[in-house]
Amino acid sequence: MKTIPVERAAALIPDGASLMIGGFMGIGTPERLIDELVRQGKRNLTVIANDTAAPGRGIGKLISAGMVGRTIASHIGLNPETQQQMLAGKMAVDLVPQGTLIERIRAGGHGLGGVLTPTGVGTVVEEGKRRIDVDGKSYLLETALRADFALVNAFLADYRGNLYYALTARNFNPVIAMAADTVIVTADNIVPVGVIAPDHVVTPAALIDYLVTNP
Amino acid sequence: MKTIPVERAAALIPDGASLMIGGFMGIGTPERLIDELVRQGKRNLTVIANDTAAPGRGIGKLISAGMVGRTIASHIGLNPETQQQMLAGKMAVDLVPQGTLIERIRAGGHGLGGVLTPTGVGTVVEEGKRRIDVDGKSYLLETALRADFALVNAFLADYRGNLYYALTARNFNPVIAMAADTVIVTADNIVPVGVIAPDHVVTPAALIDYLVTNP
Amino acid sequence: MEAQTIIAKRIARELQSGMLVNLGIGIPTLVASYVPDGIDVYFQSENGLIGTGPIPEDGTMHPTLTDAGGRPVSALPGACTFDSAMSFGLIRGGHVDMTVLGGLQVDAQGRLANWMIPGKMVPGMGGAMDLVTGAKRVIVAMQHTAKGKPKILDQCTLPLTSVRPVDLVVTELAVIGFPEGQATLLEKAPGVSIEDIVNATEARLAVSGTIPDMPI
Amino acid sequence: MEAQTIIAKRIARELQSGMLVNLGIGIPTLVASYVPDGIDVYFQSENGLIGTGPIPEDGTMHPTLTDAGGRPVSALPGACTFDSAMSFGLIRGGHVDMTVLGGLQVDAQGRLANWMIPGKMVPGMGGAMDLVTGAKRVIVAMQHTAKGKPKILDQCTLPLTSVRPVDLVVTELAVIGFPEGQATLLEKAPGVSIEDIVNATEARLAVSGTIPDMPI
Repeated sequence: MKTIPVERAAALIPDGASLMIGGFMGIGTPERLIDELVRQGKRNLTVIANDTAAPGRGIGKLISAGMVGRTIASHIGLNPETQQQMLAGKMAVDLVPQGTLIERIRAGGHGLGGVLTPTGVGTVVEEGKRRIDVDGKSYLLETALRADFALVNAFLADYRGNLYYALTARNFNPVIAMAADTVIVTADNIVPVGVIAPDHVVTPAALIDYLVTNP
Repeated sequence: MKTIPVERAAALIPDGASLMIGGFMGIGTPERLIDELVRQGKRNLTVIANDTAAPGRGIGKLISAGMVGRTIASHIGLNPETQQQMLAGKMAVDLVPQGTLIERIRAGGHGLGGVLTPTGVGTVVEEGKRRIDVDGKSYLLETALRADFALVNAFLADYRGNLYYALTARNFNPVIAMAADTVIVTADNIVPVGVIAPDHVVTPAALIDYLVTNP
Repeated sequence: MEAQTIIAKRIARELQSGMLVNLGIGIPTLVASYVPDGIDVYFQSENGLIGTGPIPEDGTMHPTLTDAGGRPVSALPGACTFDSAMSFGLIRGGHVDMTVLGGLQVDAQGRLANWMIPGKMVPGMGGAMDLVTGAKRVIVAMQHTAKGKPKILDQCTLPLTSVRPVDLVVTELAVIGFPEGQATLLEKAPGVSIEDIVNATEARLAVSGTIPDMPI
Repeated sequence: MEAQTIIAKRIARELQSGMLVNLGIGIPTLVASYVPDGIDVYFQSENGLIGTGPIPEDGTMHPTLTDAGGRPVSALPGACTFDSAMSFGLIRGGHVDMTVLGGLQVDAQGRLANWMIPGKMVPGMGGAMDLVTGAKRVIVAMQHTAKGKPKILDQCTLPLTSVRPVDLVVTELAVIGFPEGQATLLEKAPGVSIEDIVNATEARLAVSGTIPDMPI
């Protein structure tokens, strides 16, 4: 694990990279990393996240800046710019049921090839997927999802990289922290090693590659 | 959620029931429930657990009492009585890789039909299972596992049933608490509602059916 | 009484103590305002919270405690938080006793369409597909018609949310269930005639015996 | 030096700072005693702990903090705990950089058998199958022979733990790798001849160039 300033962290991410980004309507999104990505003017990113927040907020800033070529998300309803770019053919959007999206990411992080879910059977979500029956019940095979980078926000990090999340800012963060080749974290507070109780660490330090220093 | 004495809790469990039991080598096993099951002389139980502990300890007490007709576990090496009963044909034992066992239980609790795992491909574990390829890699389809009862031990419970686990006594407990029709909990300490911080609750109260009173 | 108030008050009477309940956005959210006295339920917010409380007073909010729309909420004593995998484990795994969702269309068997209008409105399904597939009981809260046109149809023309039929549709006119896969009139709003309801419904409605008034 | 000390000391030299390491029971456990100075690794105990520390002093133990054998351990600053699904997510998901396991047999391609002797010893695979399948690097720590018979064979006669070949076998005689699916002698213990090693090995061992002594 290395501790680096936000400029260097964002510079690690090349144009065209796939990013899993934590947050739910912007809550728990690593806002400082997003701002720096916008400043550095990345292009053609793939964003995997629950939603695209709203204009001016979290992932919404990447969308507004035209930096996203593809979005994989469960909900884009609160960001009209995402819908406009999608309908205008400027950005590809894959809509995935929220429970399926988080399980696909979890599978990617946990070394599973996929999971069988009943969600989406018989709907348009089934298109192009294998249907598998187990004990007479039908499921869709939903395959694992991984990314080049995970951009994670935590409430507390220690200087080794152990992470603790606050309340509903947890959401996708601990799950994406396992499913990317390189994991970059911003934390609201960075504390000495040993002061987060072992039972309260949600993401083990061993999963983290870079911790962004606070200003 | 109902709070009941251990005698009544154990009395809910009929002969022939399937039980998921928390604990890893007895650490985190609801010992008082086990003792009461032995006292009530249950018969022909199916036990689903990581291991069968050791004689005189945790699940080992059920084995010694001859109350188990079938065990599904990942490891029985530290309980010679389990091995003897298995080799003598007195008890059926299904050995499952530990990571597969916990994922099958999680799938049962999370409404998934199963997961695809690379573990066991090409070994005797593959026998009778479907092999499914995803992106050129082979996986076994491991199906969901559920039980009639989950017997859970927590370090803290509040009087509604929110649970907090201590250190390595967590293990299978929060996972089985989602995968059984009826969930019975013993807790080392029962505390007023509201004193376990929301972020520290691992198992939500809504999952618990019965909390065993402390003496 | 406003249509949405009738709907929310009627659905609130379906709540029972100890239930874990997930409310969608829109009319469903209002149900929380009409929980009957003496009934103690857990509300789940799918962004990772059980024990959602009312909007906190000014000066007592925190940006890390919000509902699924990103709006500040409070947490009741005994609340707990978790990640999205757990949140949808609760939903898909059948641990949510009841969900209340908005609807665009419901078909004669009770199958719901509520997540997109192709080419026009594509917000995404969010958690709706998992909720309809996994919750123990699914209740649709919607107005009976949209711009005068029925929303309870022979067949949905919009993409389905799930093939699993919902348990109950509650509108400002009626309560409709789907016993044996057949849309059936269970209750009518006070002062509304059965004919009014049948005329506002495209799907054939089974009507038998005396239809009681909705308790609201 | 005892056989198991040679093995443990040699394997300890494979450790690098920042690695997440899982040690099996038996000889592998000893590796923790020989971590080189200046190397800072995380040890995972698959019952749900990263940051396993030494056996605590008398009077400072707690029954909820144990290793995978149920024995009391301590936790180092920065330790963390988790449930078994997370523990095996770390293992299966490739987050464990290195695992050290005991072995009953290894075949000429590096495939390990270490979890049962049919009809005789059936302890169960525990976490071994997941570890061999999922860890980034798998090292087998075992004596070169058992009762004078080779354990590195053309073919394993015991059930395999995984079809994924291990990366390194370290015995008291030799270090053996499997480049291009072929058992290859990489190092020999000080004072041991290549002939000794070849004679104690059933699998054909590739030997080329000068074979260095094991650094221990």
